[in-house]
Amino acid sequence: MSDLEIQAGLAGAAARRRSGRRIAGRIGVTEVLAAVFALFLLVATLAPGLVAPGDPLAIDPRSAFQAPSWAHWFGTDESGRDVYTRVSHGTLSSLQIGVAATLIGLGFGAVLGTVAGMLGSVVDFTVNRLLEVMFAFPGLLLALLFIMVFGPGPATATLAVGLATAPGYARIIRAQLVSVRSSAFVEAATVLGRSRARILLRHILPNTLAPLLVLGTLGIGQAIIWAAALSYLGLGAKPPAAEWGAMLSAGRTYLSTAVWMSFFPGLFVVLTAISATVLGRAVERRLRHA
Amino acid sequence: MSGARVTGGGGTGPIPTGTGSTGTDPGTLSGTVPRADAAKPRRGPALLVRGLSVGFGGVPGTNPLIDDVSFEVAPGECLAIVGESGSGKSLTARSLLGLAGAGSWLHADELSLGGASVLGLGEAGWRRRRGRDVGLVLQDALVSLDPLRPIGREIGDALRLHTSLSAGARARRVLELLAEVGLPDGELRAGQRSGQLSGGQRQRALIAAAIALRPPLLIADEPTTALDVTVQARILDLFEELLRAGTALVLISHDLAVVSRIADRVAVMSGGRIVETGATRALLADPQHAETKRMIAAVPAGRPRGTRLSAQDRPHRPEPEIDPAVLTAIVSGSVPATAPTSVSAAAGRVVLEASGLVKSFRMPNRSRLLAVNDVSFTLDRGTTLGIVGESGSGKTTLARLLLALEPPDAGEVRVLGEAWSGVPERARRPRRAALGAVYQDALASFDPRLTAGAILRDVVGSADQSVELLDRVGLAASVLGRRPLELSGGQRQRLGIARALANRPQILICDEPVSALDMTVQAQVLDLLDELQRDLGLSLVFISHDLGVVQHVSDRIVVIENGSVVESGGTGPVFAAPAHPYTRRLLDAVPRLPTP
Amino acid sequence: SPPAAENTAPVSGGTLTYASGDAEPTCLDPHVGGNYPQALVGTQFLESLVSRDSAGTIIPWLASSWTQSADGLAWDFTLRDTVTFTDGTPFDAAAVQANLAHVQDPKTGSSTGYLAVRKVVSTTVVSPTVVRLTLSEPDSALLESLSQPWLAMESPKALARSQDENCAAPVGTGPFEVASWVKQDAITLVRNDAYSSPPADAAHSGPAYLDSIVWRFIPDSASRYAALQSGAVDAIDNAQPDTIVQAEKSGSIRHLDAPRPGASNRIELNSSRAPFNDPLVREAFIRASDVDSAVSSLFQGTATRSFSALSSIEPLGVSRPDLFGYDPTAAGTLLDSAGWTGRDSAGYRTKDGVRLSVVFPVSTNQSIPAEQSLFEQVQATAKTVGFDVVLSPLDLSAWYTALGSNAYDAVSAPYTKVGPDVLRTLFDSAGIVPAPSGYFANHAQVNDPEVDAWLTEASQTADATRRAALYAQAQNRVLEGFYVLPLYDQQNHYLLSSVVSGTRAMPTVSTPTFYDAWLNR
Amino acid sequence: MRLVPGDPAEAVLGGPGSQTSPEALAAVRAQYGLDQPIVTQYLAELGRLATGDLGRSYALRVPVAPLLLGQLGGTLLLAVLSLLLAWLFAIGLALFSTRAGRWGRMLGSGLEIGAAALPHFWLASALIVVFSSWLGLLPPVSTPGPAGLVLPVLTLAIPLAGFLGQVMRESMLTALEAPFVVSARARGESEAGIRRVHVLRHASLPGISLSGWAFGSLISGAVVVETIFARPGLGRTLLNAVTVRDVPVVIGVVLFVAAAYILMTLLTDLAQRIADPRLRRA
Ligand SMILES: Nc1ncnc2c1ncn2[C@@H]1O[C@H](COP(=O)(O)OP(=O)(O)OP(=O)(O)O)[C@@H](O)[C@H]1O
Ligand SMILES: Nc1ncnc2c1ncn2[C@@H]1O[C@H](COP(=O)(O)OP(=O)(O)OP(=O)(O)O)[C@@H](O)[C@H]1O
Ligand SMILES: [Mg+2]
Ligand SMILES: [Mg+2]
Repeated sequence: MSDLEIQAGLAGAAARRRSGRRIAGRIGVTEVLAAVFALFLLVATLAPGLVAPGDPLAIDPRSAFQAPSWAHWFGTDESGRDVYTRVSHGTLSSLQIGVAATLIGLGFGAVLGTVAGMLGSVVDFTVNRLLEVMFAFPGLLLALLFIMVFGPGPATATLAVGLATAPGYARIIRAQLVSVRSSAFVEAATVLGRSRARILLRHILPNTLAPLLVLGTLGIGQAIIWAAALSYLGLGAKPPAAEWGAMLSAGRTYLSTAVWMSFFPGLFVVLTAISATVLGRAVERRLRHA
Repeated sequence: MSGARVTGGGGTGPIPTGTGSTGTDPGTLSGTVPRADAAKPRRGPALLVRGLSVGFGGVPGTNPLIDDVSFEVAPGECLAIVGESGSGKSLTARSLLGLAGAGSWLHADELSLGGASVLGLGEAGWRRRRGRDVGLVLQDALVSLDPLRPIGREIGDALRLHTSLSAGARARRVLELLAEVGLPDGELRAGQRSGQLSGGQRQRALIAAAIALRPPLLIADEPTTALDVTVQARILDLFEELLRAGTALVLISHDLAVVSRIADRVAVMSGGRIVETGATRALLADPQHAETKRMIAAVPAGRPRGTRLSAQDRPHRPEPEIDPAVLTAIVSGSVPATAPTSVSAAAGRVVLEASGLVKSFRMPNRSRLLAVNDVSFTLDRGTTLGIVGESGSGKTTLARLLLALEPPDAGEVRVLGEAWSGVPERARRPRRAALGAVYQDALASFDPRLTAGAILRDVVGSADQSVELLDRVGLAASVLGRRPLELSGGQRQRLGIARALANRPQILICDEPVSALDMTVQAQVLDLLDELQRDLGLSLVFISHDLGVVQHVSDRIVVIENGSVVESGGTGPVFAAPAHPYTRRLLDAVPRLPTP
Repeated sequence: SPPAAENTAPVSGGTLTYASGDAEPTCLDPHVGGNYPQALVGTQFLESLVSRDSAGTIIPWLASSWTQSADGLAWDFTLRDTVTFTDGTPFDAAAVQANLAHVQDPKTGSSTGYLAVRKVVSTTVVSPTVVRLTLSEPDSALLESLSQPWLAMESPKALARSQDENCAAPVGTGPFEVASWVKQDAITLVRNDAYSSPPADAAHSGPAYLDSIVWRFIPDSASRYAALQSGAVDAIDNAQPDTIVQAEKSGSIRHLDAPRPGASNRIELNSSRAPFNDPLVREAFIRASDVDSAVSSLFQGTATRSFSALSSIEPLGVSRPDLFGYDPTAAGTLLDSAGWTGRDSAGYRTKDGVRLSVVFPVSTNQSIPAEQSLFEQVQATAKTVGFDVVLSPLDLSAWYTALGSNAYDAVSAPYTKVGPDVLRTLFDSAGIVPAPSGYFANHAQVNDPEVDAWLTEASQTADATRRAALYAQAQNRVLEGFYVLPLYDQQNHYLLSSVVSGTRAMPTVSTPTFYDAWLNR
Repeated sequence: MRLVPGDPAEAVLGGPGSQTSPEALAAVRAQYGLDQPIVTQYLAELGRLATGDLGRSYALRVPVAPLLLGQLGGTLLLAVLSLLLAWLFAIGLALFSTRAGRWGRMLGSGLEIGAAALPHFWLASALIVVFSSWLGLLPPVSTPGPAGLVLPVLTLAIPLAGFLGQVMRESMLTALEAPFVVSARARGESEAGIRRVHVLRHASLPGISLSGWAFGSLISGAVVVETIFARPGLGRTLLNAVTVRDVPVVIGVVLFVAAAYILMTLLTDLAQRIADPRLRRA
């Protein structure tokens, strides 16, 4: 089990139950809010200047440690930098880490899972044991190990989180593949005289990989939290980079006198994770009833 | 409608306060049949329903799913409610206990149990009556017992809730109940959980739980549908005993044969209304309403090959012709001598041959299970071979061997005279077109991502041909753009047949093609298969556990028990004079409409 | 600022909980390795031969007096004769001999202490109460070195145990002794009831007031301060500037500001490679850095700007405010004349197509958060002039490696040592040659024979005036050469709950001592 | 494990404000065999591990096995308490949100999704600010009494409760719609009785099977929580060891956690068997 497998399971369960209530198509308030926030993040990623025109690195020692106000929505930090500007501009690097880690996790997971599910039982057995062994180490531990070997930094943190999440993806994909491979419609295709390659390409792979979009959306939230945790522990992105985890870590020093410095970056991590979950479930529901 | 309104009859509504078990004398419950006579002295019917309407959501009173239904049941009487799937039978049953479901509304002019009105009862009031004044056996028997609790507890629940009996006394009563419903070894059974019981045993445990307090009224929703004929017969015996003891019974079923055996009166439901009521025999012999006629016509049991079971044209629903002679035949269960001969007369050449097929599976405890044991038969061109047997007897495994989805451990399958099993898939692939398959679970047999059009185009290559095929199976071209999930059960099965036909096969293997369908749709599909066989000269292997269906469609029949063939031969002779005790047992258990 | 005068008389008893933000020592014996966390806790149970008063004068402690031979090569220390270690072993000349031998034994793995007594070639027991140190060359810093906690005296009997045992519970003569050490959790110190050897500047004599001290490690500064606020601990170190300001306002928490001796905190500019091999560029960088604004905004008045290579508590420090003013215009002119006239697309200066980059590895273990922020501000102000300051936060060993491979242009490394002799460590060209480990101390890579000669002479002369003049000469040369950008004194702030009275920092290396402390709960 | 730049000998001697002498470094290298070729070091390490010897910590100068045994207790206590509390929260939330109306249900599921998205480090800060700095109710660090456990346990339990709560609510809703529940209602069972007798047990099954995962995630969380709340334990030891590249300790922690994880999985299996009789057959 991994956070991801639980998330995926929940998304599936919720979608299944909702279908019975015939409100699958309805878009709830939560989904709208999540989408709005995701839109904000998208703009902040592509054109941060649109949501926050300032320079995230511009210092102004005279206006350091200012509490949130109209001039500085999220307050200012120890060097007088505007926290809102930094959080907005930090979206790119924070999401980059989350997205890249998720892609790495998905990629490795898809390859491992497919290999395990496709090839003979010997390989499957081996890969399965391997995944189980990897699971004996909680994700963050795995990431820490990786960082110890390759040294800290944003790149290794990304890779570490990606690798740490890969077993989760691999197991879901393998399970999906096994169930698709033994499904009635694949047998039906055999009875119709389809070739193995054609069955693989036309039926098995598309049906196996279809959940990847949902998985990725669900996984991104957790990946961002993990990456932020690594930055927080000083093993990921480093200040003055406007990355959320690094900002949080820097802001924690001033926790007792300038709460806003760590509150807002953390809030963005939380909101991102929440909206990823909500949107992931909405996508799952859509796909299931498309 | 002036009736009282009960909202949120299901579990999630507010629970009014003020409970308290009144009027229950534990003393009278300690006997073997504590309330057997308690119901008799009561005046009036055990159940009286007048102008009942039930619906969900929206404005109460609009879009009812149950519309102005009225009936009554006297003590010791059995009323059967029949009707097609979705007509509102189960909803009616649940509404009688105030369990219509979350978000439901209910109107009735009168609704009373044992002469006492239950309209306007609060949740607490309902709780006092449920299980004591009325028992309910749910439709989904296999999952209606908590899999985590011993059945003894489940059965004892009503006693725990409504009496002040001690745990020991309850346990003793549970043992009595188990014995009553025909589950011997009560002490052992009471400790088992539903997962450790067979379907029939579960159904009986469920009935025991419902009658624990001897409620004057028992409502049983499709109590035999999921069961083998042999088990079904035993359950009906149990009901008859209860009726004799004075219990009023509302039996819900779509199976007219079952109904005819035990019901005193029948109410036919359609679209949420009761369209016809009457004494069982009279109603079956002389159906008035079109729906009733259609239902009777759809019964395949005892209907000769080639007889139409369904109406030609669904939208107008003209009444299918019921020749009085045929009706007599149905009712007596014999195949009339005048049965039209099938195309089998023109047949003769063997297209499919199984010889000495053996297949075994390794069980978790390392022993081997012989699923198919030395099965041999031949299928002649243009004929239908029926394969029957109880659940788990190896029918599906046999079908998979025929389709070469699995290699046999021993024996051989030959198709059109050439070796079929034991050759590499590569060699078989070009010849696969000769063999089509129709599955019980049509939905699962389609790639969920593909539309009906894509599914057919995958096989035939062109859109025109797809439309032609659809036409052949009686589907409109409009379904082409839809995914399997968006089709009805009957449409899915037709699409499955269309796909099977696309390769122009000579042989069609059908594994339970109609068991998931309701009677009316089943009739249409059976008619379609019959028609296709006639037009295209198809040879069919027809697998089913439903003897009635097999009897109707087959020229020859193979009966298997535990993987072995116990009897085979022409359908008529086998049904008329079964040689093997197992076949006899199967046939004896099939309920039949009584002779008028 | 020492705690406000107490009106009430000291009370005996109670347990004080101290929370340190420094790393937990790996060994409690400061002879082994030798770092500040060891000094902090060691101060509570170990004592040195001499101490230093707040004016910087060396005062007696375990040694009651000392004499130096005319050639400066032999020192005789007369020891207090009533002192015993907490394991009952008497403190005598043989004990001193054993201690120096322990420090100089390579198997001990001493770093700080080892370097401080490098010139000591032998130790002789003259009498039970007189010990003689023989030096290879005169050492004017010897007394200052011996005052440091890394050369504290331990029981020879205890030193004879295995290193593991001695690391877990070193035995000294101090007011407390180590009762237990649960790794990763806390060290428990209990009172030495037989204590009799306070330094000359202590506030009382006899045993300490506190029954015991629980010495905890709380690396997270926010948790540490919150723990103090909530009363879970009574004293913390490494207090953040903002919390100091808040605490000073609160009234329930007192602030003990005790800058460390030795070098001031400074940015050292690597003069061995471009661009800082050009004095003009070094000066330009210094002029381009707005340190004043940064210090006042980040330290909020808890630190004062330094213009010296030495800590403000070093009497021989030379302060040159004239050299280190913020003047971006002058910086620009300097860069122009140094040939850095081009600008690239990002706005940084270039010369021959090469960007004016300053690689600045920052040790996350050694630089407090406010200091890292200060570097960020220096980065931002220097950018306006055209410097591309590349800050790379590194953990300790990666940081050492970056320095060892000469892959840096600017660096900031603290160096704590009693006395001005630290200048020799930092600016003598001998310090450029990396040790086999890659470690070296002359990060600015000052390679000036005159400076070498002045510092060597200063370290040997017994003439105090001559010594002061030589150190001043050397400091002026280094400061005028713009090799370093002084920032402020090495920060060392303690916050104490108001229930704690009588705590002071030792004037040696500014570690707190709880000998005079008592609790008023 | 020697790809990182930096010399482990520095890790042994390093520390804030330390000054290392070449002699000391040489001594340390010899002591830990770091002067040997890397292959030799690896072989030696493997040889040691094979004989069950976890070696000595570079940085802490103690044998790894007793060190970690000493740290295990604190982490286990934290993990077990957090797991229990998370269970309580999850059951409470699930019960609440399946009983409440539409808004209560939305609130419940919102709380659960939100809780599951809370990073430990942020939650810990928030709890410290509110309960220690503002209200002064609870100490932010471990104390001799149980008070010091409250915040760390809350920090670990809340996000976990978010996950468990969602899973339990899903299975509770499924169970509440199950035919056997309708059957129980038809026998006259009350809503409270239905939850007590039928639903809770079904809802807890997936929760139990998740406990192995939960334990792993608690160990991950312990890295952050033990550091922030200054608690002794494996997580803090691991983080320290990683930052100074104390290889023997890291390997030791990994082995310990793997062992604890396997034990936990076995316990989970056992608990599942006890709770779900369907698993007892075969
Ligand atoms: N809880 C509910 N909410 C909304 N609609 C419902 C609910 N329960 C039943 N219905 C609808 O009421 C109608 C009658 O359903 P019911 O289950 O009574 O049919 P049935 O006659 O028992 O069919 P079957 O033979 O398939 O069991 C159906 O259209 C069904 O979709
Ligand atoms: N792949 C398999 N592995 C192990 N046992 C199997 C497998 N497939 C079928 N069996 C077993 O073989 C026996 C026959 O199964 P089969 O599915 O053929 O029965 P069936 O007659 O089709 O039953 P039903 O009417 O319930 O569909 C059963 O006991 C079943 O459990
Ligand atoms: Mg029904
Ligand atoms: Mg079957």
